[in-house]
Amino acid sequence: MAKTKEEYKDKKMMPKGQLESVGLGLTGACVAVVAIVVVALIFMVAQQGLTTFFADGIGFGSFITGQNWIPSDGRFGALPLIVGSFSVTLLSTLFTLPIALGSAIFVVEIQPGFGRKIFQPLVELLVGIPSVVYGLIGLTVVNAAMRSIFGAAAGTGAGILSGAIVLAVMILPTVTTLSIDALAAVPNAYREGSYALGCTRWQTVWHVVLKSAMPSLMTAVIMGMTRAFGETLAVQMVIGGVEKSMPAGLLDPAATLTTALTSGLSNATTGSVEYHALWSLGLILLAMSLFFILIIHLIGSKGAAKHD
Amino acid sequence: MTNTRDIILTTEDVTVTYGTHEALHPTNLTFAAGEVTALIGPSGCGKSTFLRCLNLMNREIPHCAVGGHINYHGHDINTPKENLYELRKSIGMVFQQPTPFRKSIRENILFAPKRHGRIRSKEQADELVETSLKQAALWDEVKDKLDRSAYALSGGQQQRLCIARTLAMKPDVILYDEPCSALDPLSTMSVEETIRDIASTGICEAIVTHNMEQATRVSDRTAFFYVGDMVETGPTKQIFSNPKDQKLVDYLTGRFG
Amino acid sequence: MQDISRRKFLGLMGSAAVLAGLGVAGCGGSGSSSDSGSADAGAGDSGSSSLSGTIVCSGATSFQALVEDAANKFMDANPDVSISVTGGGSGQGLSDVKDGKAQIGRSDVFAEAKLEAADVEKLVDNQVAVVGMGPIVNSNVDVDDLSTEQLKGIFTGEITDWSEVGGTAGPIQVINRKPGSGTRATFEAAVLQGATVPDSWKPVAEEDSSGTVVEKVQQTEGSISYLAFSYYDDSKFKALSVDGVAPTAENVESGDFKIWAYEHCYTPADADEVTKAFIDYMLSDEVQGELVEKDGFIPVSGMKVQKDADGNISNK
Amino acid sequence: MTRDLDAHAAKIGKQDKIATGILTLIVGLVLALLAAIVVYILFQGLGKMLTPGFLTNSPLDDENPGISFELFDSFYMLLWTLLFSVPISLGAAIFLVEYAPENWVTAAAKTAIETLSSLPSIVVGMFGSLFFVVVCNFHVSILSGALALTMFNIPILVRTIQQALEDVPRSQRDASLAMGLTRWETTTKILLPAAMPAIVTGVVISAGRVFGEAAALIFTSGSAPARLNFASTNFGSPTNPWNIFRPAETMAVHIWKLRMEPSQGNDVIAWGCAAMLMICILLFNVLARVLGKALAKKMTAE
Repeated sequence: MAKTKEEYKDKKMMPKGQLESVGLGLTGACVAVVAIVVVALIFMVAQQGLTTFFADGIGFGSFITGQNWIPSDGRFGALPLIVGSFSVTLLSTLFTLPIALGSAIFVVEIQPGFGRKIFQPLVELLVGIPSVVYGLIGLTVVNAAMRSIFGAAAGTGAGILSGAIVLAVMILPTVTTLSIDALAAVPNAYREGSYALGCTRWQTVWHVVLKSAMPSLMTAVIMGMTRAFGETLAVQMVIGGVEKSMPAGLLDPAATLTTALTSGLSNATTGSVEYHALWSLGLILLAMSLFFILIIHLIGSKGAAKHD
Repeated sequence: MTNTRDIILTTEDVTVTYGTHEALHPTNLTFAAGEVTALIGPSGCGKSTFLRCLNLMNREIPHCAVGGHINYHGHDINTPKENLYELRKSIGMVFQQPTPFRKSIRENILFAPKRHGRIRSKEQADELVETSLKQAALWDEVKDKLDRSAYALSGGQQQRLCIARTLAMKPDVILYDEPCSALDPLSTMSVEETIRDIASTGICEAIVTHNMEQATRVSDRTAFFYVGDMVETGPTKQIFSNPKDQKLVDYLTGRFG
Repeated sequence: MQDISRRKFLGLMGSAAVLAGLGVAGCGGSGSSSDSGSADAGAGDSGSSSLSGTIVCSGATSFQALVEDAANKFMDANPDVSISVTGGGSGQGLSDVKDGKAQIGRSDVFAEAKLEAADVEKLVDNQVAVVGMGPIVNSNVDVDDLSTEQLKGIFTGEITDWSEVGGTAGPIQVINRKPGSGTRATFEAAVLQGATVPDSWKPVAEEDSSGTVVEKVQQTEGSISYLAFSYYDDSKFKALSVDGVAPTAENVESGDFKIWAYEHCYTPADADEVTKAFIDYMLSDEVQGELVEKDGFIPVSGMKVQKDADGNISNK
Repeated sequence: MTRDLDAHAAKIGKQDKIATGILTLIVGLVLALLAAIVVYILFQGLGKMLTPGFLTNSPLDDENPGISFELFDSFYMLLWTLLFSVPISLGAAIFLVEYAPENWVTAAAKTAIETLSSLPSIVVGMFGSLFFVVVCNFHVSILSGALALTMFNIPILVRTIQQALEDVPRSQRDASLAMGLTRWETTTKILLPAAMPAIVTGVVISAGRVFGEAAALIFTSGSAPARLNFASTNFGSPTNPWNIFRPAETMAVHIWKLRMEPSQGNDVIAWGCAAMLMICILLFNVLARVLGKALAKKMTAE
């Protein structure tokens, strides 16, 4: 068929079909490695974490709802840790949201030049600051501030509120950047349509832009929450680390799933009930990550359905 | 320009479906050496889709299935066994947007021949660059800056570079997918001239266009597509002077399009 | 070189297992590794005339500095020996030595408290130092002495104000250590004497480390915690005497000061040459006479009393 | 009626102004916060950082402990992490953009990467402490740490590279395929060069994140300063800096560790270390942008 075939006797080269298989194989192997490691991770966390319930004889229900985490007494109630994790996550999201959203609106709607070129790179710098450094600042600044504002009621200054404040700063760049992307993705025609009707900029933003960007904004918030939920060392340094019972207020010292893991792993011996119980905490963290992903997918598909 | 020419490509009941939607209904056309065939019709009528069948480019699109037979030199290429890479060496394609690679002009020409193992010496490479660029009528404009970035060229020059690049593969069919729609009138003229010149060397060409003047200027035969149907085909003069189908009449008189 | 190539081989085996997906199954089978310890492989590097090999020593951070100092001196004297002293906590140290991941596991509690009896039998307990610990308070607290009963009251939440123990009125902010910590175990054993802490009461913080304890006590008005003598620092906080006995090494040695514990270096019963040599060095006068005191610990040899794994104290 | 309309117009006009004012204030606050954080770290730590010997002395030095080993370990660990994560991420991203058949395998791979991206780093560290350290028998070592960091880095890199590849115009891909070239050739010779500036920027920025990660390392590469001997030629020795089977302590872990041990002067060292870390990360960010711009410029001017 190819008349050129005789003209150019092909140099020694790998046949194209074979070359393509090599490419597919190489890249496929990379994906496979990632997938296998993830599967191994899930398997291992589940295997170790479920031992608590199947081999060590601790009921799943009492693990989740038990109000006292005192491994030295053999009492494994993870509720204080779960409550700790959720309260710092929700609270920090609450603090961050207005600031992130406000900044995003400013960047996209008011000063795009300044926002994109200067503000966004600067905010992204915040992502790069290591969490131990945030912890260090939290320990010296935030805890001290708590003590001077609330006095003896704040104890050492460590507590849920301190943790939430530090986390709020840490997730601010994530939520801001994603919100900027969400708002920027709203077609300009929507804005022009609104302006053509004589709406002010604020009305346009409030009624048109935010509304149509809602699914992406929600994704931004969930991504921020995912990060807050999994953050470890910064929180550990400022939250007080009291795992034994339920936190009673925002100034109360508490612990999260992640902080209990970090401090517990160095004290537990491999194969002990405590060790398995710590993996169970890891399993809860893993389940929460998967849950967050699920929510993001649901928002995504709902958003897509709406646009159809 | 009669039927004495060699038939290079024939399609028999070629269909294209995306998922469950049939975008192109059974289409039969023939393409001959040294002839330019224009595929015209309103946008979304299936003409580009049809063009992309001819070098099996539709295989690169997920969920896109091509049915029927495509005979190239009398051999059906629409089979899973067909060697895409060999085939595309002989059936070149030029796209709507000029798509030079981020490389020098010389490297743009030599990129594919090198990867196909066709370049064995510097002299041969230089010769290939020169003949291809001359064929695309670009040689005089760029011969002093072959090592400069292709992006330094104007839009029309870039498009002719893409044609030269295709010619360097020594194809016997070249498919153009609206090659001038991103160009200014002057560049368009030069590209059209190039297309005519190439046809005169015996290469078979097909061009998708929505510009009817362009079709009359460059093509020998014309096929009119409408909503996934090839409605009418014939010598270009006849199609424009004596259209038979009412839809074609309406299209030519500007009722839609 | 032999060492690294062997490990590389193991590494490749590991990666191959990952690739084949066998790693998953492999981990399901057993949690512990069967590595015989890298010292043997390292020891094969050169002749047996002088000491050579690798020792991994992980575990408790409370006397990590002491072991590091000793290890550095030991390595200066034996250039072919390398000792890597890592942290991780008592639990990790005991796990590592039990699982063969380390040649020495440091712990500030008896292994009996953390391991199964069967596992304890396979280990040798080398008590390399004694650590005394005592209550410390924020510098502004105007109390200098607490009785054991008062400490018990404070650390079980029955006493909540400084006025109840003779100080100026103000809330007592209790800063505790994490339940698994050896320091806490020692302190509670000596102070609580079996009393349980009610679930309803909790301290204002439970810290992972002595470092954060120092910081928090220094900063928090009305705070109380406890700390090993080696960390005592008058410029940052105030150390209290207990039942009128001052927290000094002499009082610990004489048995008058009750809050103290051994620092243990656990080794496997079949420890190799190098490990044994290093432990001997740890117990030699060079370390016991100098380094131990320099780092704020008490030599075991000076003790007039001894403690067993159940906490019973007897005269030597 | 007209009066009402006027009043309404005035009201919404005012509303618009107030909203703009508040938004400007928020942005000002965020910038002030950022400035405050950076300035505070530098204020606390720069003095110590610039003390002679701090960056060059061993952490085990009695008189004037420095962070030289941590500095070395941080970069060395980063090097290995990038050596592992860049090729894998590149391969995975190419697969997902160029090859990925639309089937459950691809869907599963995407989900796996997504899962990895949302995993808390402590869980990665826990997994590493069992899988790399025990099951693969790499011990607490640079290798285990780098592998844990690789898991942490892969999802970030895959997303960046995927985006960079997708941003290359579709027509470039089609043009190459239409000349009978394979996807592999198209990707390696056309798409990757075109996406290179974005990829380089992404890799360097991700390097900054890896550089500051500590939670995943505590249980995989250890938290004690290794005693390094730069003159050592025995690559199997734990004191040999290049031996990837030795434990290591990065700057980020060192900060965490220093807070745990209350020895005299530790807090000052921690702040000095934090300042150094901060400056490295600032440099990474600047480097990322400069490199990206330079590459892009070089490519278009070629």
